[in-house]
Amino acid sequence: MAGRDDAKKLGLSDYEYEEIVKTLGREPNNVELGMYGVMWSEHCSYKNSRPVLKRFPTEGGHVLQGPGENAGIVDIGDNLAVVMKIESHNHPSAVEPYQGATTGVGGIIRDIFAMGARPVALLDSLRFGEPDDPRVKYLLKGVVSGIADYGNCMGIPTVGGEVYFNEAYRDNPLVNAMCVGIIRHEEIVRGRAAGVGNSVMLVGSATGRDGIHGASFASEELSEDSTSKRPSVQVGDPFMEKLLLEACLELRKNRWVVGIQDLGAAGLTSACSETAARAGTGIELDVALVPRREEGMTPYEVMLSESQERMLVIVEKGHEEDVQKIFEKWDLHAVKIGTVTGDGMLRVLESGRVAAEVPVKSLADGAPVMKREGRRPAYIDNTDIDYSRLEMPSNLNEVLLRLLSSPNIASKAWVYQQYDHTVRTDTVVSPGSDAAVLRIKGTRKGIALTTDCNGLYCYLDPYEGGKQAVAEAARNLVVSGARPLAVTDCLNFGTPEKPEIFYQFEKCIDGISDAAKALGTPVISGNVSFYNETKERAVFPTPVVGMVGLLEDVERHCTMAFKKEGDVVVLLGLNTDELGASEYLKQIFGIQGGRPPRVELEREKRVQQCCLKAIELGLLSSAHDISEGGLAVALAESCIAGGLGFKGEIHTGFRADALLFGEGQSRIIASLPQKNLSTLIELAEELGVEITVLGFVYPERMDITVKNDGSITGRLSVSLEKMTCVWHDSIKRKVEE
Amino acid sequence: MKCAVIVFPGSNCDIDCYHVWRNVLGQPAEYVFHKDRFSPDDFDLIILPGGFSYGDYLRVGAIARFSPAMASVYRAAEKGKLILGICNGFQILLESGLLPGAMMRNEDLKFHCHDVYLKVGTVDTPFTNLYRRGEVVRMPIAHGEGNYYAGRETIERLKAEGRIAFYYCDRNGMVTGDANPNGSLENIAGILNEGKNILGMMPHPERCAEEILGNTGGRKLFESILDYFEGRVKSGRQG
Amino acid sequence: MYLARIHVRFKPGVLDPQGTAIKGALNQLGFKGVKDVRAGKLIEITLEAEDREAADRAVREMCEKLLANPVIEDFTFEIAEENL
Amino acid sequence: MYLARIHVRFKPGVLDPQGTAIKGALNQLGFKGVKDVRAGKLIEITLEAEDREAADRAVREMCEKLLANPVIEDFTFEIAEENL
Ligand SMILES: Nc1ncnc2c1ncn2[C@@H]1O[C@H](COP(=O)(O)OP(=O)(O)O)[C@@H](O)[C@H]1O
Ligand SMILES: [Mg+2]
Repeated sequence: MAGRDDAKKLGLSDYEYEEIVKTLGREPNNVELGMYGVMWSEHCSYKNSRPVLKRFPTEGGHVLQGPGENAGIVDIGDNLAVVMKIESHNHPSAVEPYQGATTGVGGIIRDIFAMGARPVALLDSLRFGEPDDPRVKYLLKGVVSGIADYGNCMGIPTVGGEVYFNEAYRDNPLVNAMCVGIIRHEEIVRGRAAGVGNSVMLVGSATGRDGIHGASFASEELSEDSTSKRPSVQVGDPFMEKLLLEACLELRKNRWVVGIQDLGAAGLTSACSETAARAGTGIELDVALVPRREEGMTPYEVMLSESQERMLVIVEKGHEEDVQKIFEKWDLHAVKIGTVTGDGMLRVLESGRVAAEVPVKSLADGAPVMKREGRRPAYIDNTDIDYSRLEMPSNLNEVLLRLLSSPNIASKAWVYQQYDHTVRTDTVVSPGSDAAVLRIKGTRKGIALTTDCNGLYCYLDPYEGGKQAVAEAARNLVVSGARPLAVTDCLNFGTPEKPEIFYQFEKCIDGISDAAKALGTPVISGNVSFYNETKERAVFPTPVVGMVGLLEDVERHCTMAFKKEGDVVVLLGLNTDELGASEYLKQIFGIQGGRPPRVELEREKRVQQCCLKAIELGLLSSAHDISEGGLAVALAESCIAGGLGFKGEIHTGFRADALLFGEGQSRIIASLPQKNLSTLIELAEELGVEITVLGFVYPERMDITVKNDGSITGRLSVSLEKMTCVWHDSIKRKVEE
Repeated sequence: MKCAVIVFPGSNCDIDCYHVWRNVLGQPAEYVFHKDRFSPDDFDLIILPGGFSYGDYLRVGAIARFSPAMASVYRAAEKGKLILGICNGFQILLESGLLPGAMMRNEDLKFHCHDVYLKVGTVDTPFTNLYRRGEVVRMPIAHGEGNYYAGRETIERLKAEGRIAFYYCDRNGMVTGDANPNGSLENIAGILNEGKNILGMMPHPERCAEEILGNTGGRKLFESILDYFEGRVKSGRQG
Repeated sequence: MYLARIHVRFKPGVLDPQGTAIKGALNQLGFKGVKDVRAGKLIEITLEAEDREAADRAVREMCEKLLANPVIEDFTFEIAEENL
Repeated sequence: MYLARIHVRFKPGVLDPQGTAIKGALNQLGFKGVKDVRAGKLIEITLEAEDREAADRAVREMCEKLLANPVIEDFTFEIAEENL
């Protein structure tokens, strides 16, 4: 038997231990307690977050599968659907960046093909400390090559993502990976162990001792001795996963397949209890039947192992050999390890002797929910800045170049060129524009994909930050020509037991929810990662929003690159006097403060509608949303991407630096042939969207004059070559020197 | 013109090659699983696609060459059938000895995925006959090990016999060190066997054969193959 | 001058996909007697050092700091003196 | 049972980018005495064989056929008898 002290070592509280005893009507044994330990960890049970997650809008006309399965599914017409999910692998990556990242990618891919979908794209959302720190360089290089090696080998293009650098992530890098699949409606498979008497089979890799307690590890703060937790680190084998993928996709075509579930955190324990819980059944399995990589493994170890590249397959009785035949073709083994039962128990045998016997419901859904209270942190009310005391820089050209070389704005090519983003020959818009666009062969359709979140905004105002993440993601899709459809989210926060952290968490979720409702993009899947905290310091609240959008006609996509000299450049939306939380304040004045820019959802929606309509009508040559670095940086990015320049004059009532570098939301810059201008203006007026002509596409230089009431208040004049040069190599220089 | 795309465990450009031949060129194509054999007369073109056969463990392409399907490829090669190895397929051709030399890790040890410019080294082949000599073509690369190596003698022979199909170059066609993405000797991006019926190349022509992908630089390669074949059929020289 | 020969291996129990793939290939090639294959790294370093002990210390430190990943790998090494 | 320890190295004259990178990193870490680094492979095979000579023959064949690429690599190996 195992007692209270053992429970504590597994991260279970006294109260939770009592609950277990009550449920079982006896004291748990060591195996059972271990199973509870992982299943009731925050990572698996969402015990701290579940009540808050209920606030998300999760339904809408297009949703075929909301949260609760391995991944969410949204309909895109033509009997096709998109399957998507994002997941964190922060803790393992902090300890071993390469393997941490590979296994993170491996895990999210399995979630997608467990649903029966062929994965067609990966995205990665990354946060690190400042890149001049040697440890940060080590983490960044390891993480990027880990993602590359796994995704590239799988033949799934990594088409987008983000990289942000901030001191706040120094000890706790964030590594979030998103995978997207395409499926025909009738091919959808769910993770259910239905049908008493059906067979439970384990397929893929043999089971070893790796990663035991990985889930509990992900539910703790990192500490000095996290490095001694090293056995929790698993090694990924993308080759094995590629075979597993192909075999599972062959498998799904058969009617006798009842359910497929990947083995991730908490391994067999989680896969068995979740599939049985979803179907309202039980499972009896014998660990002696589980193929091992190591000798002498105990039932405890087999049930908790997090060995990668394994799946659980539930098939109708009598079809076990059919499964084996398919897996043999790919040189994989498929072994029947148990049976679906009707008694609602997860019964673990070892060569016939009962080693554990626990109700699946209590394992999968029974973790006592923690009602946490949030408390507004004091710092939030102390972020105001007296802008009048900030002196206007005398040389705005230098400011612009400084911003373009800031690692948060500079080209991320050093990262995404290590990822194969063209395999599968569907990538219509590669990384480097606002969103990636993929075609869907055999149709006229395309999908657009992006991930977004500004952690500093969320830190300074969690509600606005949450809203902004959704608004920006949607805007990135819209400027690419896609109608936003649905959200998957990865909520990265500190320790939820701290009321200030919990406040951030709740407010971010409220912000995401409100924006998702307003923009009509329900949340269909997601992941929570707490305890991103070290030595009393938490990461910025970072609720990463992954979003998918649909293009009915993929030929009508758009990119941010200026296309043609002489095109008119316009602004859709309103310039605002908002310098707070900007990259400008950080880079030039060393200030991370102020109020982050506010999103007015109604305006956001109108601006997006207008832009999307204009692209669909074929009016625009380019479109680009304004984000970090503001208007000037957005214009520079369109110049650099197109190898062209810009010349224009902008009138404003406020400071030139706020106009040029403020990060006011709901703004898009577009270029278009002169002849389309009047149509665009009519469209904008019809939709109630402000439109301003900024200037024209020119060769070779960017010249911007800012005027207030006729007098010049600011001037920018930089050559394309200079801008391109500082922007292009900045990250490479910082990381490789 | 019937094409076989060989599927090794870990191949991942198999569907892309199949797609181009079948849907873009409109010609018959079939997958051949690595465990299967075929007769040299079954196909007119054999594509060894890119990917990570056997996980690229040990050495890229090293394990794939022992598969049963490769035994059939050797026989087809002897009979003069056209064989095209792209990326991992090129690496397999080197390991199997159908082409000379070896592939090493990229000089900077990083995977490279981006467009490169290629200078067409010879147009006197079934694979390049529609290009102009010296023509500059843009194509994507995506590899971690494309650093071609061979002994001096081999290189000299390749040059003398016009067997270097593509060189990495800059946008103006200059074959420079800066234009070399991986450290490949002499900027070599693709080579032919003596009979010029086998081409191995690192860049991916199948990824740039359609308008919607923003680049059709690779399409001519497939059209050259078809053109060559149809010319031979017409003149009755087939087989 | 010293020549250090360093072996870096996965720790016991850590998955070695490369070794598994090589074993599969060898078996397929007809080498039936092959029971197990482990793939590791061989790193050979020529270095100058005061004496053998200093060389030993330096190489150990290199292994710990850079050459082996202590999370999943072990290392061993031997040092020979070279006359150049 | 025999244990074969195989070393695969680049041939002299073949550039070794990985070795060069390791050398650069070591120098940067302050190991000034490092003159040269060569990176190679260590492959350890446990095999059954009639006798030592048979094991030797088998391993040599494995190296020639699969484990080393003669265009760029050399191999050496040693074999120990294992009692299990
Ligand atoms: N980690 C990454 N992986 C892949 N692509 C990335 C990554 N980071 C940035 N990118 C790409 O670089 C481009 C610019 O990124 P970002 O500055 O975050 O854009 P935005 O501000 O429009 O969201 C995008 O196309 C993005 O997909
Ligand atoms: Mg953008």
